[in-house]
Amino acid sequence: MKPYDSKPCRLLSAGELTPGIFDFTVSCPELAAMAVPGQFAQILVPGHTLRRPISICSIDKNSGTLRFVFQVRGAGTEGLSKFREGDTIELLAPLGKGFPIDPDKRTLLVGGGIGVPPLLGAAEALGGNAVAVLGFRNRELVILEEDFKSTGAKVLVATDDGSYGFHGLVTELGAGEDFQVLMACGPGPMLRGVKALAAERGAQGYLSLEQRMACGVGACLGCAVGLVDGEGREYFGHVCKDGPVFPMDMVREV
Amino acid sequence: MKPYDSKPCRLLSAGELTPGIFDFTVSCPELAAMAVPGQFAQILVPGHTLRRPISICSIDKNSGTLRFVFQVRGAGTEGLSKFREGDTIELLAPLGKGFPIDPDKRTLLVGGGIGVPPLLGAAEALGGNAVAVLGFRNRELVILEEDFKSTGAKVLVATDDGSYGFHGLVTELGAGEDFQVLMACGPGPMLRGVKALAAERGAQGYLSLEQRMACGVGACLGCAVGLVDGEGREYFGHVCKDGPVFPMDMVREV
Amino acid sequence: MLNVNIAGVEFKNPIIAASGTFGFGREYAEMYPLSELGGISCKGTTLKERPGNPPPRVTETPGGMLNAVGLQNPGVEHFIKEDLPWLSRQGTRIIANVAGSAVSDYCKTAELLNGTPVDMVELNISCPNVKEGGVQFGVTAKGVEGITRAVRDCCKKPLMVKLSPNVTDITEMAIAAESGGADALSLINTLTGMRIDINSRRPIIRNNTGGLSGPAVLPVAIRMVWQVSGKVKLPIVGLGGISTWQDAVEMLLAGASAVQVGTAIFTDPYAPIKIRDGLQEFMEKNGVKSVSELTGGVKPW
Amino acid sequence: MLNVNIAGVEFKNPIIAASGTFGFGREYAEMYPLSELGGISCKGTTLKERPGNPPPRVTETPGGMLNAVGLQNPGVEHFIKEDLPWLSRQGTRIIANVAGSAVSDYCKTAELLNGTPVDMVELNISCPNVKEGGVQFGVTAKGVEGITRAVRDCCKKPLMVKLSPNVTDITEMAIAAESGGADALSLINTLTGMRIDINSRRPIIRNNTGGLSGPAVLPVAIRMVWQVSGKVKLPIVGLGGISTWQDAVEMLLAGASAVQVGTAIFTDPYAPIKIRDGLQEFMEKNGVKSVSELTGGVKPW
Ligand SMILES: Cc1cc2nc3c(=O)[nH]c(=O)nc-3n(C[C@H](O)[C@H](O)[C@H](O)COP(=O)(O)OP(=O)(O)OC[C@H]3O[C@@H](n4cnc5c(N)ncnc54)[C@H](O)[C@@H]3O)c2cc1C
Ligand SMILES: Cc1cc2nc3c(=O)[nH]c(=O)nc-3n(C[C@H](O)[C@H](O)[C@H](O)COP(=O)(O)OP(=O)(O)OC[C@H]3O[C@@H](n4cnc5c(N)ncnc54)[C@H](O)[C@@H]3O)c2cc1C
Ligand SMILES: Cc1cc2nc3c(=O)[nH]c(=O)nc-3n(C[C@H](O)[C@H](O)[C@H](O)COP(=O)(O)O)c2cc1C
Ligand SMILES: Cc1cc2nc3c(=O)[nH]c(=O)nc-3n(C[C@H](O)[C@H](O)[C@H](O)COP(=O)(O)O)c2cc1C
Ligand code: FES
Ligand code: FES
Repeated sequence: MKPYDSKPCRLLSAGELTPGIFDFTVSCPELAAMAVPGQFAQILVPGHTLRRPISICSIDKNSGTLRFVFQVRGAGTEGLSKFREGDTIELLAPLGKGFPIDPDKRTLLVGGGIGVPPLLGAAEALGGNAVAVLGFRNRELVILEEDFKSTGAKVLVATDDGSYGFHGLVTELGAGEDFQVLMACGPGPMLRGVKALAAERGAQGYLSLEQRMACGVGACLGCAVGLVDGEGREYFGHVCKDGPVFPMDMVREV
Repeated sequence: MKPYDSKPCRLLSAGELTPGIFDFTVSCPELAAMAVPGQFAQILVPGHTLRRPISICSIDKNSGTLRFVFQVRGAGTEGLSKFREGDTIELLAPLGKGFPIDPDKRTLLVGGGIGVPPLLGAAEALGGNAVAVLGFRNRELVILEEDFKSTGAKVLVATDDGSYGFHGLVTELGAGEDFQVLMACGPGPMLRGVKALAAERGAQGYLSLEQRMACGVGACLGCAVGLVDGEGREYFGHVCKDGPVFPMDMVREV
Repeated sequence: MLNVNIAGVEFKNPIIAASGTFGFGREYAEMYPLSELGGISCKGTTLKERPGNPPPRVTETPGGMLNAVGLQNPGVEHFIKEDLPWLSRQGTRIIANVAGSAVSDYCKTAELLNGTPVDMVELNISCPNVKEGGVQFGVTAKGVEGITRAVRDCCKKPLMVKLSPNVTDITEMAIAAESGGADALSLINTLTGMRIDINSRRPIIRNNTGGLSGPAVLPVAIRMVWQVSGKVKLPIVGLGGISTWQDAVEMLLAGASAVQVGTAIFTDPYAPIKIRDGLQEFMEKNGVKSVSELTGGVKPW
Repeated sequence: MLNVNIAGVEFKNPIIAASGTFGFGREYAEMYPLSELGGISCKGTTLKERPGNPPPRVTETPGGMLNAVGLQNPGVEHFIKEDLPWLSRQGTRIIANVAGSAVSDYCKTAELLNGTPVDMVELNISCPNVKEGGVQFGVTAKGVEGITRAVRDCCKKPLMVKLSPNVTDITEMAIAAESGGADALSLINTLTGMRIDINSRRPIIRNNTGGLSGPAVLPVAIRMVWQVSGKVKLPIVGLGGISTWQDAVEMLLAGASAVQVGTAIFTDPYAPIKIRDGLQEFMEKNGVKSVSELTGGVKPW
């Protein structure tokens, strides 16, 4: 079986979670069958030369669907948001290395803003043995809280302005929890914070990174990321193939 | 009042007359108010740098609508055909010089293939004092026959293969009619034929021409056409501004 | 706050219609007053009338278009008599775009413009669509310097030299124009391109090749303006593929003092106005008090 | 009927993956057998390993993209040991794309390839994204001829020289490569371009400038191939912006004997296969018996 493929897929539902954040469910049984949490898809946006990388938010192998939650940031995601239920959407998926799920280990999932969706699939796969700490700028931007809850995970929400949940940083909130593994996705400063937190606790840490991409499969060497190997040698790895999820010790800077 | 303008307009209905030939009715009261038969619109196709020129097929000033009938020829018209009822479509219209309508003069309208639609507006304006001779490749491609009939015009149809109506050329069919003015739109060989016919009868002849366009308003000098002025001096005029309808004696070659 | 000064000429805003895409302004003046624009660069004008190339002269390309109009124009005297009186009442800056086949033509044309209300002369030494459209002067440093100096000597108006992108090193041409006495530079003109009709096997453009313009060329234009702005002191008018206000901001940051908008007008006749409004809003939001604060503001890595 | 012969190398079809867009084939081989392609031009390879440029290395532009990967590659010996054995079993022609900073690097790299299953060497003297990526050899006739001759002397494989479009006169470079002993030419490499993030005021590409590729450049590529094909006898592999089979037919008509497909693969990984199939269907419908009947078939006005 091909480990990934490019296929036209039917968009089963298209909604808007909060203004500018869209929620798509796509029918693609072959691709869903191969997918693991933390992987991503390269989605074709008509009229655009480069596809846009969007993380797989949730995988339903039974119904053969993948869910994507994305935010409009520029012309590409804007074009993507124009798709409607029933439209055909071209996906190259599943791509990259996802989260190494071990349901026996208590796992802290730390997400910030649009970094929250990729963690939902991990929460599902962890089957309850997870604490999800989700941070947003304010109450209006909170997404997926109920979805995380229904995975059985413990869910804590923080907002920057205190308008909902804990007033402060996800790292502060996460510091109060017990965990053996930490998985995080979000903006750079948050990742630096969780890296420190995991190091402090001696927990294994995994960070999901982003970079501008062209091919999405490892052929163009476009999505470079500074890594360090076991011997401390620095080199450029590639987010699309070596990641997007990296053991935090490999990452030179976030 | 502006003689033409670019406006987003609502597409009231979008149908397919025969495979590959589309029929759009667009709501644009200000533009319809200014339009005369034989003029055209520059229609924006998303993702394309150049607009596509499409003739106004029919004008309804009361309901404030314009009708367009176009054939898919390449990527631009293909894109246009994807619009659906209710969509917004950007029109720059009405452009160019239309047919000089004189309802007191018996007028022969000669159309070939996708050259037929622009004549419908002329038939309407001539209020019955017209003979419309419409040529198509075969029966399947016949369009707008009923529309022409309901203008009160006499309608004759020819097909190249004889599968419908007269078996032969529109010029042969037109030669059997009485007329003082001739107006034609269609492929080059047909236009040469009607030019000869009109000359033979001493009738005033008007030809609607096509050329690749950029601006559509006369600014870029892109849509050159070889013309001859009163003194026999040859020069390049412009289809979008000096035409698309030209007195046949001005046209150097068709 | 939008006003800019280029070589002593005050433009009320930095959005100028590009030569050849706006005629002499009459057609678009039917839609909005030309006074909305900072200026207009008129259709390329030669000493004598030119018939232009046979059609087809234009075709679309991915993200852009080709043109080979071939400098069809009624000649400079007609321009001065028939277009300029009207144009000079429209409340916008008038740039005369001058082309020719010999240095003496350029000079004579420029001389005829000396006593007119034209605000600036743009030397078109980069038209790729006529055998003798001036591009022969535009692709060597010696050629650029020579013609710039010659026209400088006979031209009393501020002189802007329009550079061709079809060169190995655009900065050489820019430096040459500066040495020749140019007051400003505009870049880029079109990149030479070609399309072929695969059924007829004929080049789509009757001239075989044409000039590529439109969004497709934006990155090349930004790069060239950036390179040139690092090498000359002259003010630069940047153009090539600008179709949104964001593109215009990019061009200013790359080093331009004003921008021209061409092909985008065909996609949307109101593009220059929308670009102006978008730029103004961007400046207000970001506390940018004058366009010159943007000029050259890029922070290279 | 799709087979073509270029400088003695038989390709089963004229569709070749372009260097740098297809790695060493492994990633796309997960989706379709590489034997579907006429050949693949491997990622630019240098004598020693290169780390490449820091990110961001790619960004989209209207109708295209910029890249400044900076020739990240594991070095030619790694290529020969780790990639070539696998590649040579895939049933497709292998073109090694060779870059370097000094003539001697190019020569040593080519020499190391002499005894290998590589079918052809593509001399990359046109990479605009590293200070010493060879482009210094690619923009003067003397440079092109010199490096071609030097590598010709030490290279036992058919030698294809890949030309840069960032020059005033591409035909000069083509003639120089021919004089230097090239067996074939490939063109075009990328046009240098730039984009700027208007919020951070930083160039989007960390290298400041990058190479423009994709549909946007197609007209420039077609024009250059057409110009070059009129001036040299060498077979030409045409590339730059080909994304549909129609584009490929155009490129062949312009004078190419085969085509390379690059950026289009990012838009659609199956693009090379769709282009091949479309070409075949077009040939069948039009009674074209061999690709060489299309090569140079344009009828200029
Ligand atoms: C592996 C991966 C997974 C991702 N998953 C998601 C997701 O699940 N949901 C979601 O909303 N977004 C996700 N992104 C980010 C998303 O790809 C970008 O927001 C999108 O490509 C921007 O495209 P645009 O044309 O809308 O914006 P542009 O106009 O291209 O850029 C707008 C802004 O987005 C940033 N940006 C552009 N391209 C990328 C990119 N490839 N990665 C990160 N930032 C970028 C730019 O720096 C810029 O500030 C992911 C990115 C990667 C690499
Ligand atoms: C004043 C005017 C009025 C027109 N009215 C109609 C109309 O009412 N209905 C209709 O179906 N078509 C009409 N056309 C033709 C229509 O504009 C073209 O078919 C269309 O622009 C082709 O665009 P494309 O992208 O689909 O095809 P392309 O891929 O661009 O070209 C496909 C074919 O169409 C021809 N073509 C391209 N552009 C033009 C053009 N501007 N004019 C003529 N042929 C062209 C080409 O030679 C080519 O063979 C009119 C053209 C003009 C100039
Ligand atoms: C149809 C057309 C005609 C042009 N004529 C001229 C001209 O006469 N003189 C000139 O200097 N540039 C001419 N140009 C070039 C433009 O002024 C401009 O340099 C180029 O199109 C790039 O800008 P754009 O991408 O915004 O159009 C012409 C361009 C087009 C598209
Ligand atoms: C990401 C990327 C990397 C490239 N790397 C190389 C390279 O290593 N060697 C080379 O000769 N060309 C390289 N190129 C240029 C392409 O081979 C090709 O010449 C160019 O992209 C134009 O073709 P296209 O528009 O089909 O992509 C690269 C292009 C891209 C987009
Ligand atoms: S995007 Fe091409 S290697 Fe990652
Ligand atoms: S299309 Fe511009 S002048 Fe006619």
